[in-house]
Amino acid sequence: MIDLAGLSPAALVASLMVAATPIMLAAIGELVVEKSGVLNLGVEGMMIIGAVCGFVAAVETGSPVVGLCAAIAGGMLLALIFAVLTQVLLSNQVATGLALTLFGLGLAAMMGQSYAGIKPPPTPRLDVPVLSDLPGLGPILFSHDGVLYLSIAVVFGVWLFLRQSRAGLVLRATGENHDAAHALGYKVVRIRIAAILFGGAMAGLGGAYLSLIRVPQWTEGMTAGAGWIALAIVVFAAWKPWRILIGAYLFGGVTMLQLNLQAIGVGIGVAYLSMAPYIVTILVLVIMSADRRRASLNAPACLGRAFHAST
Amino acid sequence: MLRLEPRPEPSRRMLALTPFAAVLLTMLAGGFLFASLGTNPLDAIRVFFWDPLFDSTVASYTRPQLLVKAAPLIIIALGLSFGFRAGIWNIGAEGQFIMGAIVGGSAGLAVYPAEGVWVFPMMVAAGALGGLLWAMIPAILKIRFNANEILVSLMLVYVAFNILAGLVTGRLRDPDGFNWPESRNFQAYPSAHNAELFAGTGVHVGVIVMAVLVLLCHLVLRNHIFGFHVRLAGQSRQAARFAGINPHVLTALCLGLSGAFAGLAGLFELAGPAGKLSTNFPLGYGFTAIIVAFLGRLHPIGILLAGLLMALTYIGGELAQFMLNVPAAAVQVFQGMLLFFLLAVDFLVNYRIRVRLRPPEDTGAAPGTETRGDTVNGPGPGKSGEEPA
Amino acid sequence: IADDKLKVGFVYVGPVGDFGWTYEHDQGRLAVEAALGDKVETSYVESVPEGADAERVMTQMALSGHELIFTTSFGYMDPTINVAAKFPDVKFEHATGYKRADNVSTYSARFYEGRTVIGHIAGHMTESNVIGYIASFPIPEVVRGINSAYLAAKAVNPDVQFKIIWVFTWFDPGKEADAATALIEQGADVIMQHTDSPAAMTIAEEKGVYAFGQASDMMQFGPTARLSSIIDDWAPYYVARTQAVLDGTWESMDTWDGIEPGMVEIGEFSDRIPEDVRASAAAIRDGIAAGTLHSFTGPINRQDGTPWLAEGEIADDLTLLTMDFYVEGVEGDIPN
Amino acid sequence: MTTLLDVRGMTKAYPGVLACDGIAFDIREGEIHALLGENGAGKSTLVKMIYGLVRPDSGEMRLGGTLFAPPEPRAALADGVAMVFQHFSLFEALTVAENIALGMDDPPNAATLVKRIRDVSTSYGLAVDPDRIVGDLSAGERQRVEIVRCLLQSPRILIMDEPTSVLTPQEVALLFRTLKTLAAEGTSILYISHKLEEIRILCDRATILRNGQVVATCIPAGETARSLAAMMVGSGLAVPEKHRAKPGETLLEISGLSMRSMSPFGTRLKDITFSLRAGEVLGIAGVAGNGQDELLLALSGEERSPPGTIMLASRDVGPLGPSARRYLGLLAAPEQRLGHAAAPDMSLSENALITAAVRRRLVRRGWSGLIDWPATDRYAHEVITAFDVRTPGVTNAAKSLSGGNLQKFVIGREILQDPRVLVVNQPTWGVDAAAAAAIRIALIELAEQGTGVLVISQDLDELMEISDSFSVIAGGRLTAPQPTRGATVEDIGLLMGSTGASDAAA
Ligand SMILES: Nc1ncnc2c1ncn2[C@@H]1O[C@H](COP(=O)(O)OP(=O)(O)OP(=O)(O)O)[C@@H](O)[C@H]1O
Ligand SMILES: Nc1ncnc2c1ncn2[C@@H]1O[C@H](COP(=O)(O)OP(=O)(O)OP(=O)(O)O)[C@@H](O)[C@H]1O
Ligand SMILES: [Mg+2]
Ligand SMILES: [Mg+2]
Repeated sequence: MIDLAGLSPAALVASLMVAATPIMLAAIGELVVEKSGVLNLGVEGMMIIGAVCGFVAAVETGSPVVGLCAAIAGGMLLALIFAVLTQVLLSNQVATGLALTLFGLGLAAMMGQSYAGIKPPPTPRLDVPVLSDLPGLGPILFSHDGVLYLSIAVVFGVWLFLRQSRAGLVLRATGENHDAAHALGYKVVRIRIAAILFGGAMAGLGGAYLSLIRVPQWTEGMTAGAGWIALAIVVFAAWKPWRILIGAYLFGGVTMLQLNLQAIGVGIGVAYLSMAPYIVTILVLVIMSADRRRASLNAPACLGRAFHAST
Repeated sequence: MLRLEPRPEPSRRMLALTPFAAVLLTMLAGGFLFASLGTNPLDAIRVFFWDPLFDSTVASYTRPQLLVKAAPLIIIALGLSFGFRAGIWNIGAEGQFIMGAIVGGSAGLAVYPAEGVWVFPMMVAAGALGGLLWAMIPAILKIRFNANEILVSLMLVYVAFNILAGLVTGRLRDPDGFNWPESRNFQAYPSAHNAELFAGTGVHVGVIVMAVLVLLCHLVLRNHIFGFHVRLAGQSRQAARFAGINPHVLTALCLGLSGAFAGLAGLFELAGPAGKLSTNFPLGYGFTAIIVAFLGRLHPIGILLAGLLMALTYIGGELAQFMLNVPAAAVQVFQGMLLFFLLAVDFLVNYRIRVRLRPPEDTGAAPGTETRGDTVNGPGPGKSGEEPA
Repeated sequence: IADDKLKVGFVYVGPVGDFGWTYEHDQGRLAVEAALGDKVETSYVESVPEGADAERVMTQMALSGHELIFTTSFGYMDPTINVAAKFPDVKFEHATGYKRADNVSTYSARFYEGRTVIGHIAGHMTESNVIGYIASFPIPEVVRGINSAYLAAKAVNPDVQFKIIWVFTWFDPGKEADAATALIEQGADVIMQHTDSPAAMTIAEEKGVYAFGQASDMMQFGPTARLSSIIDDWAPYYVARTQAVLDGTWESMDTWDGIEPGMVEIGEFSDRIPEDVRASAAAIRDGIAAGTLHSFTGPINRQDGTPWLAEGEIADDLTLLTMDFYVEGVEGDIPN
Repeated sequence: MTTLLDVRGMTKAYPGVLACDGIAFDIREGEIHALLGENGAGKSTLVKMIYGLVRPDSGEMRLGGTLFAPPEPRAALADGVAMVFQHFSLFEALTVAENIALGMDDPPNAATLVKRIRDVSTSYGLAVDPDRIVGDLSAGERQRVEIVRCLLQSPRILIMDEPTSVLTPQEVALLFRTLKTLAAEGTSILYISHKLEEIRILCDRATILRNGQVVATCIPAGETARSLAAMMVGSGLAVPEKHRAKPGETLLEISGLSMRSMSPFGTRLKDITFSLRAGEVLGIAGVAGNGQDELLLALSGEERSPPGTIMLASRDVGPLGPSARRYLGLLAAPEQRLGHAAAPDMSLSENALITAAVRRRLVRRGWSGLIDWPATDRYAHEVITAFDVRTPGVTNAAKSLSGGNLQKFVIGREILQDPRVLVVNQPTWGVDAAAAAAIRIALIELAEQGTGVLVISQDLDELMEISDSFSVIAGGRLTAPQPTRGATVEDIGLLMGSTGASDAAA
């Protein structure tokens, strides 16, 4: 009755990687932000701004690379608003993040008004003659676009940065105890602003991946909640870069599997299949958090707390 | 050079002045925005802030509609404010709102077409219960497994939405509705209908309940031991434990309360203004209410005012769209600006700006000294301790 | 405010930039402005949620002097009826609903007629015999579309199989793209959709399979993938109804038009369709327009094998309007 | 000896207080210089200015003859000024090596750093393991980390703000040896402490502050603790009179109490057994982090304990929570004033409500649960008056009080509830001499009225002064109580060292 043989793991993996890349980029950015002790709930807003900036710039210049750069700049600009409000004017981070999302969605819609229905210049894909056609590994490893490989490199880079570099150590220390970091002479506010900007850049890039590569078009509201998923994945990953990769691919995988199962005709209720990714996220989270010690050790202790140096 | 200096006490004057300053700044910045779109800025400002309240043709209708639009936001925000003060982060009020509507609505449909004065109260109770139970999921997972409630409650919004989608295409589908994925319309079921109380205003029981809840929450926060415990827990988990507060019970109470309030709002909205369940029922009230809660500085009266201000921008935004041909996106940008300005000027309540001639260095407190504008637990409001009379 | 222009209001469920449903309605609005010039003044509110907000927007429009209001989503049905009751002098036009009043007309399009035409093309063009179908919500209109497309495809290709993914959204480009990808992975080489964004078309173009434009032509999103399209064209209807108000001849009525008056338009056939198929598809289109063909002509059984339409019998509108079953041969269940 | 640091006219005003008012003093090369003063005298503010954390309003400093005005701690560090903070500035989730690297301007690579940490820690006898997570360390170990962090910078001046309040006598002795070695090598040390005996032993000179001004400079070795205290306070000091009342019936009986800690870095309590009689003051000595906090939590009810392990007047209170225990008369005052015993941003009234709600009936009984604010204000006022808490009024926030005053409020809040048993942890930690004396007197008086008082403290002089008997807690185990009379500080110190303090100090 059900033909599970119709599922091709290789194709599934290749497509889930594409589906997961926007969330993965946004999530790795947010991870750095949260590691510095800041909670930015405005990921969705920064993503959609990235999507529209990337699209507009790519269309205007005809170059997808310029588009991606513009997306990064757009995401950073929006993040800068958040940074000024929360780090300089000490506004509440949760509320500011939500407002950022609202603002970003509106601004993106305005910017993109005359760009609906246009096709962006195509982003070239890696197509290694022999390797790309390898059964199984070919489509997974060798036939994607550059940004997808970049996203994996960013995860690796962030891991290396946080673990090995001094700047990464300082960033973690800031998220851990901002008062102590300040007492040791580190510029807490500047470090956090830099982290927030990086988060904005990655969210913007993730958004542009959506509008330029995954669904090459601009339509209002096209991020459709991806930013929220990215936030969830940061917690899911217990603030560890590698787990961001696993979490994003898992989420993308469950989504793609759900759609594939429907196409095969597996008779589970569609509504239940559609909620599967969210329930799986909750379950994994529960299993991970049950070990109180490990989970609590990893969350940045100053997450979401305002810092003001009194003199 | 400018420098922020903490005030010994939150400034009452700024508490009152900052919202006006924010609105003024928004008018200025919004003016530029609308001018760039080719709309007369003065017209735009008038349509946003003046016409919904005073325009001769629409205001008699839009004034009460402000209350109707604000009621669910305020009810949800009131519930959330307890948890937020205690450092319990329910981000999933939207899901609880949906589940309140589902459970309350199902209760009504289960007895359809029975008529009786008991039907609506029963639905209200079921709605609150639905929201409460949905909020107990993150509560129990947090208590039992230490699972982060921000994430769980957020994920449950999507689950609730899918349940709603499943139900309106299935069990709750209106048998007389040509197979459209919608429930029966409660407006056509007199005993279950949350009808308007004053003809032509749209004001329904939910608005009255909202007003009562504002006062009740105010009283509880100020004079009731529960409100005190909530504030204490927000300041310091350890001190709360020392005071004899069981953190698990507090988590359950705060999440349960916010869930029940959200469920209540969902039911009032369903049985009244919305009329029926469909996949279009959720409008993001649960998320907007979070902003309302913070704009209101987690204080019941503040939340009331913030909710009304939000409603004003929605209604003004609609007027601006068809009176001035402003696109919806511009309205959203304008709303976002208002929120930013409100958040931006808020620091003046707790800090004063000092002008210094000598360039100040970024120096400051030792690790032991308190950092102002800071809560002990989690992402938090800077002013959880404040309690304006 | 007091001028003699007729104020016509439009309430939209999505953004005009969605390039689908709302976009086409707004094209209709612009056509009214173009056709009737300074006799009318149009305005619109976009992204209005169905329910209480819609009711408020309509009331505000009525209060501010609009005399004709188009409410362009099924979910506006009850709000429209409620507001119409309060403003007997204002005329309302509600799209896709079934409740009318003295000052409320309803109108809808027989999109399923268009799906018969593109189903016919799809049946011919598929080589894998697998056609992917991205469905939004299990409402009668979508089920009807699946059935009519399937019947037409089956008629020309007995081996054809439909794979259907329900995405439970009208508009989520990412999800629609994922669904298209999954369908292609499952062997579909022709994609049909009943969702509003051009995402599936873009994916089809990229993966080298065929697709059809939905609501608007979508040519620019899939210059090679696009075979044809079903285009909503509300312009003639909107112009006519506005004219009727100007003339004082407006009456409440129910309109369910298809290909014939042009409410459903079949986009230009692509060159990639063989000559003979183009001809047969055109014949079907013209037959439907002429009334000599009907998408649902017996014998047709329901999915479970029970007879629905006898030989030569034509489906009645009520069954079509409430359709909640697949016809024989479609696999899977309608979710509920 | 030549002058290394010369401070002239340092002034710093905070809203409402002149924390430092034209302070002038100097530190010589290789000198251990004490800074003395009551709580709030301005000691911390002064040293923060030297370290570049706080900007002076006016005044100038010269370091080795050249003008010295560090705009930030990095600049001070670069000029050879290092500081160990009153409250640790460590990152709990990071390793010792990472913490140390963070405190260095230009840390070497990981391997070299570990080696240098090992070198410094062996040459000064400061055992630290570079790979351990700081959160796992005891207070004494944490302090060693801070000191090693400073030493790796080869500072010319080392500032220590109340370093010994968390150490055992052995650790103090070790620290003193280290400091003396450093001084002999030419490093100057600026040393802040409220423990006057220590200062007499350790320091070459002392500068005494009162209300932000220098009131005296002296050679501590030539003074008595009393005379030093008198200089600080500006008048004589009351000395607690130990009572000799006969203990009454047994009030609190702990038997076989074993519990695991709820905090990941805590100590497990093992088979704690003792009893406390009416009118008795029982002291529990021990190095920080050996189960004191856990014991207090177990007694206060914040952690429930197994049935039958805690009996209050023959009634099993193990399964009861804090409020129920308070109702029965078992009261507690934890060590951490801000954030545990008191909520920083809440008013003193609200803080009074935290523990007094039950016994003083500040919440209306029955279902209403409404707070009787007038009665609460009255109670807070009563505490302020009875314990001479210096504050403008009951609406002031707890954090606006100085450490000593807040401590008096916290202890007073419990004492005025007329407890049957009172448990206090570190009642005079970081509190100046006058306030500490007041608190000790109040505890003794309480016992004289028939209350059983359990004092957990690391300050052995304090225990000798007020307790009738004492036991030692180490590694979560408690020794059998023995009479204080006849015992010496050295005896207790040896006991602390022998019974397992070794595993904390490893
Ligand atoms: N950041 C600050 N803002 C406002 N006032 C402050 C600040 N830091 C210290 N003060 C005030 O300055 C005065 C001196 O404080 P300081 O910390 O120097 O005292 P201290 O001698 O170190 O006291 P303790 O013995 O309690 O450590 C006190 O009255 C204190 O309230
Ligand atoms: N930002 C601040 N604003 C107002 N007063 C402050 C501030 N920071 C510190 N103080 C006050 O300065 C005084 C001394 O501060 P310090 O950092 O030396 O801690 P402390 O209270 O002395 O701690 P402990 O009593 O534990 O030694 C205290 O009275 C404290 O309340
Ligand atoms: Mg101090
Ligand atoms: Mg002190």
